[in-house]
Amino acid sequence: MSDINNQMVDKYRNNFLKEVEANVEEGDWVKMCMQCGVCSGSCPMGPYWEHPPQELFMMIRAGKREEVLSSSSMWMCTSCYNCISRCPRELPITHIMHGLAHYAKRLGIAPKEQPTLKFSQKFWDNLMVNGRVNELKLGIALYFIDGFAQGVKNALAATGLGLGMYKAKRLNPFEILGGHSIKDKSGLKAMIKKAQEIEEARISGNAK
Amino acid sequence: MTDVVATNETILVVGGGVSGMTTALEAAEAGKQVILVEKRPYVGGRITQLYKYFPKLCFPTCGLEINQRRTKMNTNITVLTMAEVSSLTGEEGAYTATVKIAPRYVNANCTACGACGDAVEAEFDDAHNYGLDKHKGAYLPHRMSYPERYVIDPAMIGTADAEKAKEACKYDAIDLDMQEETVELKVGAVVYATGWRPYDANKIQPYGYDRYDNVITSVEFERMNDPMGPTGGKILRPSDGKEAKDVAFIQCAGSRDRNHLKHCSRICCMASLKQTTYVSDADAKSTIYYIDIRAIDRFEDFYQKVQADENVSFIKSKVANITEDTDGNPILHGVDTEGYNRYDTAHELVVLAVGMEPSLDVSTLPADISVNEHGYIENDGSNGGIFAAGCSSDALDVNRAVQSATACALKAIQVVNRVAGSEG
Amino acid sequence: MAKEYSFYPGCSSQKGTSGSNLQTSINTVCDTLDIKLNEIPDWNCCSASIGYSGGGELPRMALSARNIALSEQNNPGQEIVATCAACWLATRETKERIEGSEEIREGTEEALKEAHLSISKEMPKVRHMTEVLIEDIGFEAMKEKVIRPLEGIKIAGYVGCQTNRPFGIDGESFENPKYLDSMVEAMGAESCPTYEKKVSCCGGALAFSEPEKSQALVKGIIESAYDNGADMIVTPCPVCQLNVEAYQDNINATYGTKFNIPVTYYSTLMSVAYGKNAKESGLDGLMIKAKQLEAIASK
Amino acid sequence: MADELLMGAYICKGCGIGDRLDCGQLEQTATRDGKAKYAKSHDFLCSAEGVAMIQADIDAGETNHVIIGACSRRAKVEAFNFQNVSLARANLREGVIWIRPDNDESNETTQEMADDYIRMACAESKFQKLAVKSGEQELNKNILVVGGGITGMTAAIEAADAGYPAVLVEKSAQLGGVMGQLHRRIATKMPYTDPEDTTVADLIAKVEAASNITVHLNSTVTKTAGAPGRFDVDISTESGATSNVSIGAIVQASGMKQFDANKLTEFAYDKSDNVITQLELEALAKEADGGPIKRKDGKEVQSVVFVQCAGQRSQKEGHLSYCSGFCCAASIKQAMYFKDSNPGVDTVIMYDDLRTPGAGGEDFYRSGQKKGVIFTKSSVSTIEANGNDLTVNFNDKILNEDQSMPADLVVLATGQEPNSGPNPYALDEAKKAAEEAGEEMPTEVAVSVDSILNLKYRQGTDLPHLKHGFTDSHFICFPYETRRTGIYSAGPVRRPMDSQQAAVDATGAAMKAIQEVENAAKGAAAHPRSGDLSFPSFRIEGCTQCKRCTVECPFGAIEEDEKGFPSYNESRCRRCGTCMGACPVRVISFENYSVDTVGQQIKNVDMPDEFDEKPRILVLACENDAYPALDMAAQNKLEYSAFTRVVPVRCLGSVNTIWLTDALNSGYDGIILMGCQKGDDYQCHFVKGSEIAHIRMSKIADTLQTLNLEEERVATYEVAITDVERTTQLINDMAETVEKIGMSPFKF
Repeated sequence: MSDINNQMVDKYRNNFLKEVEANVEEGDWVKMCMQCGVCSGSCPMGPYWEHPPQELFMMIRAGKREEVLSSSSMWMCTSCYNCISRCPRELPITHIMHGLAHYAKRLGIAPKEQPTLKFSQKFWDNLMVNGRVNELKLGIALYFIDGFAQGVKNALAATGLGLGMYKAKRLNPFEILGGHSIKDKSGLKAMIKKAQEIEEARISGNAK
Repeated sequence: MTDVVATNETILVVGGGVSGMTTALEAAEAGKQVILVEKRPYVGGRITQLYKYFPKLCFPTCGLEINQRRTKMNTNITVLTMAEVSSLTGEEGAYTATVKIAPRYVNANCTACGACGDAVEAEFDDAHNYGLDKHKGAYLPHRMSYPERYVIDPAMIGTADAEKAKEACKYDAIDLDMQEETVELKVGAVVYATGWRPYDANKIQPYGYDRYDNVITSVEFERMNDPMGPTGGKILRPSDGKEAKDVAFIQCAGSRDRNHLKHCSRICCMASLKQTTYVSDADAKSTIYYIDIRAIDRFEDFYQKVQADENVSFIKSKVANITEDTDGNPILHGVDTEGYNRYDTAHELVVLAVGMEPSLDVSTLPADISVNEHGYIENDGSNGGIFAAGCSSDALDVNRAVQSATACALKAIQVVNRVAGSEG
Repeated sequence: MAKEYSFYPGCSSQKGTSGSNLQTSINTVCDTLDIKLNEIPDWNCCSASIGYSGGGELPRMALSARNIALSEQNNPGQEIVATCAACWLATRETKERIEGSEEIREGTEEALKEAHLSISKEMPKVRHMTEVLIEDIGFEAMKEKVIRPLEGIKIAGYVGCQTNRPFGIDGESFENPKYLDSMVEAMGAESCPTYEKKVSCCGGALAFSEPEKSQALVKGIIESAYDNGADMIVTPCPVCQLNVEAYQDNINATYGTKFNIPVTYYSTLMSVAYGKNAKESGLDGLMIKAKQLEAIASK
Repeated sequence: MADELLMGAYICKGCGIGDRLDCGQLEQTATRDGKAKYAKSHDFLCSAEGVAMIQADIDAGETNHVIIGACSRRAKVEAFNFQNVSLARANLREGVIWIRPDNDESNETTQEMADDYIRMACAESKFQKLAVKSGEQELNKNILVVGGGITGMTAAIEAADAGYPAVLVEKSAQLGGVMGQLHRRIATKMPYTDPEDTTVADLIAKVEAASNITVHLNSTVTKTAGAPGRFDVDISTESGATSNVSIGAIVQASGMKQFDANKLTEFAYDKSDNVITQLELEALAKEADGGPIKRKDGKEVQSVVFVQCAGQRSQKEGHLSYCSGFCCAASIKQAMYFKDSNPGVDTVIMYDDLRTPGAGGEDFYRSGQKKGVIFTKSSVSTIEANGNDLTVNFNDKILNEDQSMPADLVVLATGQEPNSGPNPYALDEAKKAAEEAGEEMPTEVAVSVDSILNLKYRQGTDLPHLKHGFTDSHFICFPYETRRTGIYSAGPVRRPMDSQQAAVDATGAAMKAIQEVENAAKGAAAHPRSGDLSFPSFRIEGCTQCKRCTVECPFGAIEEDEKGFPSYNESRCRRCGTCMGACPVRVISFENYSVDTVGQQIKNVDMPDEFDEKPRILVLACENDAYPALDMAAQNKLEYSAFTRVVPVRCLGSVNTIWLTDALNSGYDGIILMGCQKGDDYQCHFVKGSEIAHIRMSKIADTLQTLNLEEERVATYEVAITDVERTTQLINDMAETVEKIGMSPFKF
């Protein structure tokens, strides 16, 4: 476990709700849930959630820190915003799910093999290179996400798709040689770096 | 021409539902002059559309009969139906109310013999039954309508049908040239008893009231169960007229919801508990989907009685959305939050326990009246000689509405007594 | 006089990418309706509500803020328009979150400084292309330009998630929006008003990481389109388009279905109806050919 | 009004009456059989002109007893409303032509029906006297308010503001009651986000400032005699000093007491100082006055758990089965005490259903959440106390698992019990219960509480209870109608309620009190026969002192004088006539409603002989529910037997068995009594009338035997106003029964 994680544990003792409110995107909304369950019932990925949003909120209040942060549930979010549009209490549930996922990842206690975690990370890394997403590189990276052998399988399984998209001029093999990119990469990187520093400072500040 | 005698010692009651009637009667029976203004062609308001009251399961028309008799016999009360207050100005002890009276096209000669109704062909959606059936173009809104006088639907005017009605009346009761009137009333105190309307279920999109025939509202369900109602008291599915044997109730349909009414409408829990007894009486099953069952005080006894009925089950869940299967059964999707159980359950009929929305038109009030964000008038002592009774002041059940209305009668009496005192 | 907008195309619109054919048809539609899109120079990816593992709240805000800043700098006074649901959502959400919280604004502005950029107090409105068409052009005007009505084609209007929630089109319901059907009808085709999957999620965000789960959702979407007698599916969203079109073989393999239904963009329909040829309409960009449209386009 | 009896009959030909009936013959019937001085027909009697015709006759002294043969007595009431004459109405429209088919074979019996109704109306009119103001008493505007809490003070202030002097009696040494012990109260105004001032101080100031409010502290009511308008009340101090006041009407605001938490052993209330009730927390909060709240041992509370429904909503022995309604909001308010002084304090509310109904309630709930109060849907099993440390063991109903949580302080939401006096009918109810349970009859019941009103009423010292000791009215639409006229209870003695509701309730009760003193001064009845001037009197020479009237009066209106004769109290009386029905020697009657006004109607029905095959079925129908139901049946053109003769009665309780005996003796073939629902959910507007009638009728079997008539000839039913089809069905069933068992042999 990372130091920051240990520091957080020490700092917030049994009060996980306070930790979430201070450190998780839109976390201060968690307390407003009235356990109606409309979010849980509205999620298209519903059946795949070990703990649906409203239950996660209750677990947070009940101080079930490990169970929540190491859960793969919030990684099930497809960002369809059904929950947000239906929530009678105005909770930005989608964002809280993203926030919990990010926070768990940041503390290093998110489930390592969570596929969406990996994809999400790859996506971010990919866009950080050129400022725009390079679909082919992203794609290839994904195929090898689970190691080479699985990667080959994945690749083969999807060649049909790749071919189809190539024919449809919607997949450009020359992308691999660079492809789309923004001009002011350095500016973008500096900007992101700064944003990360500010966030970092806030959260590690909270940790103390 | 309607002529009404009113002075600064007169109390104006706006709205003739159970609250308005109560305020008017209690004040009148204490010797005060009262003018009761009602928008509908008859008094009684929403209780005339209820089949039974919770928790006694007694009949609203029973109390209505008494109140109507009290009204008929009391010469201190002037009742104006089909009338609305369009503006109110002035101050405590000296208000001027402008009242618009819509034409009924039937005058006081009417004996309610029914000849005009028999004579006409045209039919219109019956508002009293929430459009679940139709009434004739010349009609008595309901069996106990008071004033016991027919009404000609405005859409009839200028038609041959209307002429038929006129010819059929032996008593010159039908006056097709009747025009809207405006009367100005000088009054000392005003009690708003404008009541409530059911929240528009079309706005609750996830439940598809606008898309699925077998998703209805609690107020429609209430009419359905009245033997004098559109289905003769049978619980019939709008889609195919089959008797529903498996009915779901969805609580907080439009209440406690930032997308709709933020407030709790108070009555819906008890209303649904009551309506499960209709379902059980028809040897059918009920399921109530709820967030919290708010059966406060002695209502709890009734809740426990219903819980003991094995035909009724409870699921703690705000239903996420409704779809429809090929047989027209609404399928409810959601999660039972007591231990996380997912459900996708088909029912034969779904009743939305729709919330209470105040029907008060704030624009008719003087500017300085305190109205809260939910649209209710607050009796906070800052409203001069204007008071709110019943559901213009809060979401209330009948019993509490009547208490509030009785209290308002006294507040109004205090005002006119002060006027009387100052006028010596 | 053309209506001008500051245009945020987004990654998937680029040449040789999954949504490139959307761009093609959008261009022809805009020509026809005299809409001028001024691309935001050097725009960057918005991280499409999936970058959250790596990117925290503020970095993600900064990404979209940069695009807004560039738009303000280069296309002053112009509303920002996006064709991609994710791009639109991320950008509009950023604008509203920044306007809603001083803390976020300060952090974002500080970060933007590093890229020598800034945003103003009142940032430009961020709109979706369909919003522009419906609100600024209107169905009547869209209809007037129709040269080849898409007669005899029944089309299921699949709105998807992010075009519809949490913002959507004013006056439209989140559960049953009708505007896409109206567009279909405006182009002379037949709509499927009872298409109950029109706003259910295709799981696009998880297409790569949770393919089975995502494809299970797609299956339902296509099935219901067939049940409603649709010849093809139309969508405003590039993620939906790719996800619903591309995996039909896999789904057939998994579920033994025989899906082979074209999935196109509203702009493709419009281009064809406006008399453009297959190429200009981006029809060549489809993996599952929309033969009926091709037939009309080649008249 | 002249003493001479001048009966004028008016027959209306409108609404098809003229087409269906021979009105000439009806006129003859009225004059020949009914002995009317004259009879007139009119095409449209309720028209201005028709009414003017009648008024002219009245003014000309032609008539003082008006008989109207037209529509139901429920229709055209305003038109046929003549002053200073007695009025009888024959129901020819709803009662005859609308419930009979229009064809040749039925025309004869339909006409006979109408003729009988004319005869009956004439008979009724003949024996009616005009009810006039008794002038028994003067206007007495004094309102007695018992209880000096927020309810009592509000009632006193509101009455006084309307110009009715209030006498306020408070048992303790100061005003304020339970609310006086609170730190703050639940939000009552927008935006409903924070606790508010209790307003007790303002109310006390108002009471003290009011010139027409007299306050008696350390005092109780030791005697209440008399009746509305002339209550004779003793107010005594602890020291025994007694003052006597004359009172018009009474508001009982005796309030609530807290449920005894010692019964909750599982929650360690008896073991730990740190397990306290809501009321005890108020004391701590008052002490802290916005600062950090400290518990008894001086420790600043860092974590507090609120246990909702403690001893409530529970079927356990000694627990309250009801919900006190206010506790959810009260706990939210109290959690705010902690959060407002220090947001760091952990506050958890353990609830089953979070009950904050109404417009403001949900705002207050949300505000609590915003302030960081945690809500856990759970059931608390036990609370362990180890020294000062507490552990709350509970089942989290959402996470569906047993958990436990440490707390510095636990607050039990124990709810409220009414401060009502002894239930006058406790013994009767205990007997009834025992009977139903098949147990042996109790001879007495233990009384654990002192009387609050000390009524010198034959039927007990205090207001009857409804349920759980609350004195609430049974009626949903008439919440203030208690069974003791002129005495209105308000506040939590009536029903569990919060202070805002209590204040509204107090104002309503004051309204009713004021109304009652005005009515008493007029000699007019209170609800439901509001304004009725008629009043029961009795022939002392006939009275056997059997006491039935004094026992059976649902309103405890009748006392016994020193000689043992009944003594009536006009302003306590609700004019239901139950006493009249009870009297075995028939000496009790009202001016316009008596053994004769009904009995003579029955007698004056034309009775065809046995071989005519024209049976007669008498229906005695409650005018409040059964009679309207029959009218509506007529509106719906439902048919029932032409041999039916319906007589409306004020209440089935007013039915004297002599009417039945006479009817049977004079040859009626069947009798139906239609009253309202009795029992726990009774709908009888006179509470006991219908029930008493049913008991009386259970004994009619003997009468039938002695006459050796079949039992089926008399049937008693509970009928609701909605039983439109059923009422006609019941009549037609009786018609069939009569056809089956044959005509009565008692026709001469």
